[in-house]
Amino acid sequence: MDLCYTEAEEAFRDELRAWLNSVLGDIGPTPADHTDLEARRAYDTSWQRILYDAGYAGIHWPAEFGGRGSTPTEHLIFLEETERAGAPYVGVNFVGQLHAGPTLIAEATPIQQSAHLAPILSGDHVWCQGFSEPGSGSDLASLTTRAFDDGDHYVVTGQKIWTSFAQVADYCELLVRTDPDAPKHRGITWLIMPMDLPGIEIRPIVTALGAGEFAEMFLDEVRIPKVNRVGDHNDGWRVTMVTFAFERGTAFISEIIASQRLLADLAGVARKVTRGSARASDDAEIRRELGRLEAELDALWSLTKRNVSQAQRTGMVGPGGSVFKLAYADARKRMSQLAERILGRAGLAIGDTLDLSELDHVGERIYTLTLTIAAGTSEIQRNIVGERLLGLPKDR
Amino acid sequence: MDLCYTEAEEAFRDELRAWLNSVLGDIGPTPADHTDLEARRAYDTSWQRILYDAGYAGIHWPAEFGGRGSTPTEHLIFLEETERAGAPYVGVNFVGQLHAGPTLIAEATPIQQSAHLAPILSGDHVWCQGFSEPGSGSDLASLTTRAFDDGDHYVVTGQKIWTSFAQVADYCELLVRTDPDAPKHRGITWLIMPMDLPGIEIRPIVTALGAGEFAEMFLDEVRIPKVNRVGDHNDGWRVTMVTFAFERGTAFISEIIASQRLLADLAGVARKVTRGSARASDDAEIRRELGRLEAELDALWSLTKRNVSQAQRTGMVGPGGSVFKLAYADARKRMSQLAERILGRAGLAIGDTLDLSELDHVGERIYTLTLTIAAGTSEIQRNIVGERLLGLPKDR
Amino acid sequence: MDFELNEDQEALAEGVAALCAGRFDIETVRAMATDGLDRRRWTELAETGVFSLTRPESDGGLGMGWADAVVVLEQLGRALVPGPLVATTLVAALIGSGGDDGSEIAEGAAQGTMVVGTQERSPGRCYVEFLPWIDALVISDDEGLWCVDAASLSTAGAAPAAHPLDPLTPVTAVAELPQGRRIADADTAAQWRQCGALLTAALQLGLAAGATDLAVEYAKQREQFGRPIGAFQAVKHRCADMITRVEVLRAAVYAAGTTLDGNGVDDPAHSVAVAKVLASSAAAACGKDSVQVHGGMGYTWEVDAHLYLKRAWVNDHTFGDGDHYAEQLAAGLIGRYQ
Amino acid sequence: MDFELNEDQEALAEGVAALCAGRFDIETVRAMATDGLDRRRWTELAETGVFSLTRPESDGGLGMGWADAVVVLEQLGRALVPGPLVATTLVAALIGSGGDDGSEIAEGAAQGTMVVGTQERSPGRCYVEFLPWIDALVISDDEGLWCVDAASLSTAGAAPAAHPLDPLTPVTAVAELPQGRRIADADTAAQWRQCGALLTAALQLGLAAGATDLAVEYAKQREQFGRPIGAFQAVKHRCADMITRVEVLRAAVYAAGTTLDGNGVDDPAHSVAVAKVLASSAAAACGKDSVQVHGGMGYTWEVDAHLYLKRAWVNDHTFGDGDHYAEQLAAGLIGRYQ
Repeated sequence: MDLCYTEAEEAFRDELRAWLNSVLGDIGPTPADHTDLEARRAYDTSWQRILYDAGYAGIHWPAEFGGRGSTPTEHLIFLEETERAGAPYVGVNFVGQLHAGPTLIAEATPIQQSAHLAPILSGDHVWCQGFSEPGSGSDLASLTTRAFDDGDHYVVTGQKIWTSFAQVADYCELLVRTDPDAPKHRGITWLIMPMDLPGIEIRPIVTALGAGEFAEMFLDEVRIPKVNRVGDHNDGWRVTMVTFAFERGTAFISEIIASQRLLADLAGVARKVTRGSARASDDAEIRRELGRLEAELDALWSLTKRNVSQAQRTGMVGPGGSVFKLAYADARKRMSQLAERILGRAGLAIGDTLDLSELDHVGERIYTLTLTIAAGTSEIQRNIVGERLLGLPKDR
Repeated sequence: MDLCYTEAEEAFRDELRAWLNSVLGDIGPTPADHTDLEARRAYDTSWQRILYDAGYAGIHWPAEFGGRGSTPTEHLIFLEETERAGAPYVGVNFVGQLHAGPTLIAEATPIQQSAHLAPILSGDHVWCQGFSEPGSGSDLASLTTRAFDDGDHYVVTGQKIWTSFAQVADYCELLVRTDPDAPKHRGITWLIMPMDLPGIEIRPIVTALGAGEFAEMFLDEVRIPKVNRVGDHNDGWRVTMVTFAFERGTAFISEIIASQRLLADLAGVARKVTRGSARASDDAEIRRELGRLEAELDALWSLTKRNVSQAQRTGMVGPGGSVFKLAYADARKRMSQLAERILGRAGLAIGDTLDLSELDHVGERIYTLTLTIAAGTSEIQRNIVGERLLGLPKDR
Repeated sequence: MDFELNEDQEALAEGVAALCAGRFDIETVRAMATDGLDRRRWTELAETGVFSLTRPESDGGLGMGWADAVVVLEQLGRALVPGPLVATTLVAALIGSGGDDGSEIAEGAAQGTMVVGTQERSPGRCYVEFLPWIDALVISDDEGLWCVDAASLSTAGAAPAAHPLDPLTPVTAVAELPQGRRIADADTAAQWRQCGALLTAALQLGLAAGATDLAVEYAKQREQFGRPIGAFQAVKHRCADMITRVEVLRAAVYAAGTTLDGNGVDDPAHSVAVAKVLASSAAAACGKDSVQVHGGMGYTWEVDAHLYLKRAWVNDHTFGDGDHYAEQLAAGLIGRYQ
Repeated sequence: MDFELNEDQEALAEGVAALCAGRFDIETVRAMATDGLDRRRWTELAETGVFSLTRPESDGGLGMGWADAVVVLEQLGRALVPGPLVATTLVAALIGSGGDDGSEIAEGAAQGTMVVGTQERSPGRCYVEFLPWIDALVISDDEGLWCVDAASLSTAGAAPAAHPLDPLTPVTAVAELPQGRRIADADTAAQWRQCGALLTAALQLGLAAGATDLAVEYAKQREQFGRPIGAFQAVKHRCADMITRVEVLRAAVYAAGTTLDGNGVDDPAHSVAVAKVLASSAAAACGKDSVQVHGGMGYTWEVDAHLYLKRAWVNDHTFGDGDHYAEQLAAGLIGRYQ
């Protein structure tokens, strides 16, 4: 049990820090209009290109596929340092880097790999994800987007939802139903869909925070060549599950560091706000809640290191990811509740807290609603923890 | 919508207060040793006799059965005033007064009624309840205590649990399975079991609070005359449910008043305790939690009045009782948590808080564990509220 | 004692609910986020007596009680009707027609021709609600009530925030509130705050109930894993907790309403504090739970769950927040031992 | 970085778990509630090195780290082993054999011949834990550590409480703590408090884990409505929340252990505060949930759930409670802006 980093790990950190220090000055701020997805694509992919040129792209991808082949601990250091340095987020490159790319590495043919992996790493290709459907939220395997066999093509009709950055993506990792009569996990196929095919219509989704990167995708007889299939016909569910094996406990590292920054800022806000006759920072309830959240975030950072260490030893994380997500969502929601309390009537507008802070504590309050919903609701996470980690019987 | 009491109600209250004032001076304190059940029986039944002689016994029973036939509002006033005056609890008379008696009124034969109702009201007969079994906690209808038909007798074998005051009871309202092949609600029969029959063995249950009034009851070929059956053979489930119709929203009135007294006392304790460098009563977190609990108890008192008003209009309360119980259990548990916090290391023994209070805040902390378990767990209450009040589908 | 709604109150609730369903359907309400307050419909509200309900009969009002007003505000909250409902009701109720300074505004408020906002005075910059929608702003402080022309504030260079937390509650950052002209004394200002807290709690009750209804309906029809999600205990029990909060809050709000009408049993300040404490926690909690029950759809603009939640958040900080009233109740409790 | 247990630590954990299973089975443990501490088994604990683990090698100890101690205490907590485990470990670890005043006690503690309790000095009446079971009481205050003969306190007229909150933690109300003889300086006293908080957090981790295991096992075998209750989401999700608390707490406790050994990454005071804050909320919450999962059985003396909960309650108030450390963390956070 050792939280010290090895000399090699420290060297990696030093080198990375120095490099970040040298390049970040030249990176402009993120596009001011976050609804301008073209601008966001340009910004995010140019950062990806910079990473690529410096050898930091695909930090966790095997070297034979152009990645850096780093250990989970180095991956942790990379994410920690880039976040602390204020480097751009993975943004539009998220699906390519973290989902589609790893899946292609594990399951695609050499021809598919050589066509797609390098452009993902260099930021030339942007991917999106066509998994969720309006009717299949928590029950992903119940998806109904149909693909009919038409010789050397699949002809796909259906509707996808929550497809981030679909508007500016080049490819989509798409799940389709190829056998409606088979048990639901057995009739699904995984396809690479070029986004310029005819029959694809994209409509932005407006969320509780306003317009952003989410979209609905309507597919009307889209003809996808069969050479774009990854894995076997009807074997798409297994292919999808493979991606999860790539999880190294690193999924929330940027979020934890960002949360700690938010909490520290909130402590600063508490010093400026007067509640009743006292400063908020002199209020025992507010102080202790700040302290408890500090403790929880610190523990979650330790838990991340445990999950990463486990991945380093065994190659996988398992239901520890669900444990983390449950605790993280709870802490962040409580933090936004504390922010509401501290801000009081200064928290009545998104993006402006009457000069109390540069950070958007009000927008964060709305954003945290997604933490118990997106990427597996907390209800589903509790089922996973209960059934897979504790071995409790299924309820269905 | 009117919270004022009518003149008649105020007159009833005044008369009751005056009477309580005149009699309570002569009532000694409750028996010091709460494990001495004989002493508790003697104490509780003598109070019942005093009520009976003054015409306050069976406040909510119809006059034709010896009760006072009061309205739900008068019932509320009765419970409020007796609790505020510090009168004895219903204690050993609980089952007779509130469960068995009302069931006999609704379902028993005139002969059964004349044999049992008057002695219940006068405190001559004490009843206990033989419903729960070790294997059937939340799923009461799954009970397995068997009754075989033997001419003019039932022969009963099985085990009951949580039978309060079984050691000192004269009769037991007993549920037995008379048809194991019928659907579980259709093979149950309701019997009056005299507690002096051969074959009844009683073992005290020690709880997390130590020894008290709970017992297990082992029945080994107990011969119960068929004339003791209430309702039809195999119709005992319906008979049992009838009792619930007697609920007038008054179930927790004493508890609410007692809770308010505990909370007020706790506020007093907070003034005596120093935490860190400040008095607990100057600590914003403790103050606000006291305030929030004051609000919740006050609202629960209002909700009680709503439920009682509803019972007065419609004759029944419905799932409002479950709503109340959920909220009440939550408030009381949080109150015991607050007490723990305020007492700190003065809360390390049951029944003695280093002179900070006369009340037993530590014992209460343990007692509150039962509030989400006894008389229908909170899980079951949420099912009831979800299904009966909101109309959500059953999950089984 | 009969703590159920009486026949008149039931009719009142049904009437307001019907009005909302017909004239404040959700499409109409949502349109106001971009188009501003629909003055015509506001006047219709006034014509049915919503704002003159608690105005004394001697001033041309209906002279009804706070218990009745609470029933009305609950329905308006449930329907997400936007605008300064509480302030407009208050000015009509508390400022007489005796020709004093605020009488014209009060008269207009009752009739729906004046829309009136309010703000508690505090030093420095603050957000004022509904500024582009209102004619007059009533500022309350310890010395009394003060009235300011809304137009004068709007033209003082203050622009509404681009992204108000609740899209249906525009807010404008004002550098410093002007003194305004005095329209009522300190006693009336105290009454203003107390009745304001009560009516806000009633709105919160309606929001909590509306968010709960929305979630329950969704839980009945949305299917996952082959059955309605409301069959899963995780969802069912969340809904049960929601309605539990609503019912407890309703008891508190109704009790406070009758208490303000003088039931002779309870202390108005205490009852209002109880109601506002519970409203603060219940409305936002139900809003959040409603979002959660809806899953991904709950985070869309299209589903109303976020509107309930955001309105609840705004109202929590109107007429004193839950912490403020919890502190007040604690002071009473601890004071008994001082 | 490798934050999993190493092989030695795994062996240590298994060894202690096996010892507990064999010599501190629950019947044996429960018997101590009436019969008092079983001194023979306490000595067996000592013989396996539990109390000399962190004692310097130069003093005849094993010279291992706090990270190792944490692993041991977790197992002892999980097995509900009673007695002043933390104080006895601390005295052996922190008081050298150099012939100073406390050295005999420390030596005896390491070998299991002395059982040592502790108490933070505070004015007035206080409860002292384990007084009938111990030989010496170490009092900590800002000036140092002070030692008192336990017998002298027991004979001062103080009788153990008839009903201690935790039946396995006897408590005695002592009118006023004597000064005692000084056995260590202020720095050591500060270390005493810090390491004591850490080891208590480790015990709490074990209690939380034990309460969770008990609940999960029951949820698998207890059937209601025709299936194991663990199949119902209400129960399953409660168990999931329990293990979530345990895993987060474990990360914090292990991190604090390595930090006290000097990992060069984190600040010991901060890490210990984090662990104790989480321990305070997690252990009692898991205890309560374990009672609830067991239903009526959970409220019986016979089922162990209440023992986990009561011990957790006691430990929450040992070496500083959660509020104390939350306040300390907040001071650090707010201080950055001062």
